[in-house]
Amino acid sequence: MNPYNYLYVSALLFTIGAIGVVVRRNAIVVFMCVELMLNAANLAFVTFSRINGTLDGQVTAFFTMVVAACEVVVGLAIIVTIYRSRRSASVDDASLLKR
Amino acid sequence: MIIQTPEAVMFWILAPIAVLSALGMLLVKKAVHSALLLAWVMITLAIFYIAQDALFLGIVQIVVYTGAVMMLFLFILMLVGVDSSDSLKETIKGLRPIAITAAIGFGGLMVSLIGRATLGRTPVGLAQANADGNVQGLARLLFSDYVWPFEVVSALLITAALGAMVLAHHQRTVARPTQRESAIARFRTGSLASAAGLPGPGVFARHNAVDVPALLPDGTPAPTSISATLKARGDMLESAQFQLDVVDTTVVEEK
Amino acid sequence: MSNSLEPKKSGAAKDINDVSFVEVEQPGPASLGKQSLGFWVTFKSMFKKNLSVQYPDVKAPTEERFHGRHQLNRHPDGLEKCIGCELCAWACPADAIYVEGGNNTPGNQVSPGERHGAVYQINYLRCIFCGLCVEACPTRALTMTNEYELADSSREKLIFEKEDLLAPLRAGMVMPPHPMYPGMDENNYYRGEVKAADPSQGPILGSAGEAK
Amino acid sequence: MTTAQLLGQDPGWLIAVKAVLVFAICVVSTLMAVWTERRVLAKMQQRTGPNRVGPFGLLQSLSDGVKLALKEDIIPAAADKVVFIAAPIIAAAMCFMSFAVIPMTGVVNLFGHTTAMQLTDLPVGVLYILAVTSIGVYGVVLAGWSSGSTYPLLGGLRSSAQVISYEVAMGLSLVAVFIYAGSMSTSDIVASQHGHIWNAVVLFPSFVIYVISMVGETNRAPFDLAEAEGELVGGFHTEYSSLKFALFFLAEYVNIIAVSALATTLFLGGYHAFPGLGFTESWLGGWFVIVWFFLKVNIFFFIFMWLRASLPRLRYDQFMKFGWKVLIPASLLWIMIVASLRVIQQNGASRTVALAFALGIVVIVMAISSLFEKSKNESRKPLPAGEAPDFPLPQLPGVSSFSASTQSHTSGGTNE
Repeated sequence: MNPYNYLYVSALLFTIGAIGVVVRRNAIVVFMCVELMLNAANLAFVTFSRINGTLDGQVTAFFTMVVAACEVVVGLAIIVTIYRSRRSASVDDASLLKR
Repeated sequence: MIIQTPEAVMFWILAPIAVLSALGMLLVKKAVHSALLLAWVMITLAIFYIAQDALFLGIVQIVVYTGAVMMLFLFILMLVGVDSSDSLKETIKGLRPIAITAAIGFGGLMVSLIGRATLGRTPVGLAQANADGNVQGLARLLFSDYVWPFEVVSALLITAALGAMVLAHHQRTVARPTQRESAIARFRTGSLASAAGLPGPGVFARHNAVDVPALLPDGTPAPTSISATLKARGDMLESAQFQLDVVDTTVVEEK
Repeated sequence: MSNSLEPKKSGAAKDINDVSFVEVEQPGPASLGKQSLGFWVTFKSMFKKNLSVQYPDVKAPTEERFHGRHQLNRHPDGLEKCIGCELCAWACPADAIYVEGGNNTPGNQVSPGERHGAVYQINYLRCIFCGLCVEACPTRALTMTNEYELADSSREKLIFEKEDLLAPLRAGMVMPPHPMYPGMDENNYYRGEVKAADPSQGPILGSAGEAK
Repeated sequence: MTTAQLLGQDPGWLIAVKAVLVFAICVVSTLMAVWTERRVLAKMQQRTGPNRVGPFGLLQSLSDGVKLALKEDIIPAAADKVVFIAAPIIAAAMCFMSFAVIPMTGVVNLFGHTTAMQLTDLPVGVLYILAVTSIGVYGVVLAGWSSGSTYPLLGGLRSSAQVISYEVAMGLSLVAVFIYAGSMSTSDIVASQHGHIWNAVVLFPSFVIYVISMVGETNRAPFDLAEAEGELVGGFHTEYSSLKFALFFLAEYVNIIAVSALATTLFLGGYHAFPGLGFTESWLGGWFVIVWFFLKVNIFFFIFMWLRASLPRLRYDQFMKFGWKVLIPASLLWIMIVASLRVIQQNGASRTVALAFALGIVVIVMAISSLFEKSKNESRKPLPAGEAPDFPLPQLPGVSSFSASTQSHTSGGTNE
């Protein structure tokens, strides 16, 4: 099978994730959309690795996973802290610094 | 491509499901459903990895993403968002059409670019790179060419874990009262009537569930007898309807 | 509620916070060796004799003073001991006993004396088998048997009527209602001076339970 | 030829037959496990246990299963229906999947094919099991959340936090095994122990940590806080009834058997015979080793029952503290020791150097722990005599005088 097909899936998933980040208001869902984008990128990396015949793409995807895990840990901690003070997990309520 | 390989069959079944689940994640209202759909997308991606000769990465994808990251999301959702329902109302005017148009344009651009671009070679495949085994190949790369990024990333991971602990840590400003202190406080504050404890819920023999406030001797419901959560949620029954009728105490002469 | 319950603040009274508080040392966890002895206890008991009783097949006898189902006793001539005084019902902390007394008439002498228990019900869904009713009974009419198999399928069946509670008629008794033993009054009955039924009271039951 | 290559030659129908066999083994051993547990637990409490349905009560769990299936299936009004139904399916399906990589026999003949009683062999087999169990946790969390009620939610949160924390300790305890076997494949790990001393002896700290964390992982006593009856009714499955509850029940026991089988594979030499009984491995054309396999699995299962009979339930904070502050640091330290030893060995150092290194570490650990012990003793001072409240106590038979202060005086110092 042509590995390029995976790249199409990757592009679609990335786009869906991007829409989600802009459109959804719940901070946690926004975060999940970011994760989806990272995953789409990972799929592309793994596919590139296969196309090129080297494992470097997989190593990069591995690093992406670690970074994503860090991001989630800190991000969710921030969301919990915001929720503690604002009693809401909506991104609109976290923009108070602006006003 | 007339003869479909097993991989192609797998791809053409799972890829549409993955894209549809991702779309569903975008559209469903409950955040927990979103998280579940995303977890499913991640599992399909793991299967894609395994199909593309990235066995180790596929398993790690399930362990890290499905097992840890999405579980963390679910955890936070249960801690934070169980009672907060997510509204799909747009707060910035015209954001949604613009976003969707832009995203479709971007996606279309990417898809068409991939379709036209050639990477200059036919797919090589990983048969040679994985000759010693996928895990061994990855390990060789990680501990030779990529050892510096590997160390940096592990430092980042530890920093992130510590950072999360610092962020989520809740400093106690007042020392927790000891049993002795709280016992003294119970007798010192308020009247002694409440020192023995709060009244239990329920109207004896008529309705003894926890959502029915107890009746005081004068027939009024005791507000402290049921949980404040039940009261706030509105899951509270009127206890007056379970009150006994006035008992006729007059003695009737027997004939 | 009432201010009289508030603590009296006389000058002599000490403030509770001034009372010295001796922190008693708590025993720490036992050593690992001592703790693991518990495993030996459970392992050892695998080879001990079982204490189980195969209940529906084997019925272990209860202790003699076991509090089981109640029984309404009879005098030796068959008259009921219950006089319908309701003391048992009053003594009952669980409010499980209902008694209605009735008058004894010459044609309908159920118990010695003037009164008998016309209606006698015990609700075994409420009864806590404390035995206070037995202690309250002035004529020892009410005692408890060793019978413990009281489960049933409906609530109504667990309200025992007088017929369910009455002691069975034994040989030498006369089926009440029947007149009192000739020449005896209720005091003689109470003192146990009536030892058997008199033929003048009615047909005496034989050992097979039939009237002679 | 390695097991992976051997299994690679299996025709499709043989894989299907083996899948059915593995499934049947799981279900039957669950039925037997429930019966065994009830009987053994009863013996430990000097009772008889179920003995009425079938000979020795053997059919008890079967009749219980039929009874469960015929019960009314309740879906609470507040429940999220789809998730509520999916949760037990996820939980049950995932624990069956982990059995796919457990090797139960060596090379045997099955319907005329030379193969091994193992569904598949992955180079990352043990990681696969960890991945599958981590998906299995979803069943618990979703069951708790979708019931729409408080106790299940708390129970689900508790048990998922517990499973995730103990999975970390479990994964770390496995690392030492990987280092020693040089592979993450289950069949390779079994092969690496054949003819050597079992990993349970060589990597004893790993073995202890694995056994503790496998009890935590399966939510079993004394770590059964997720279904602490006194606090949380039934935990995450409070609202479940009928077949859905039966699925959770099945999942729990298959999980226990799965972690026991993994322990057997990793630490007790898998399907190989006990030392000195190697001649039995050729009996019945190699099939006899399955007896050894299940014997070892049952040893672990007996440990589960024994723990349940002996120990009271832990408090939740103590339990988490134990996982994060004792098990994980201990296993990290142990991995470092194992890795250093391995490097020393591979660099061609003599046995004495390795032994000296190990001894040095033992001495250091003992020194540190004795310091801790000393500081603990210093903080515990006996109560000075006369300060304790003195009040009369009831006379004891054979004791002439007895007061509260003398009692605390004598017992305070000896620290019982």
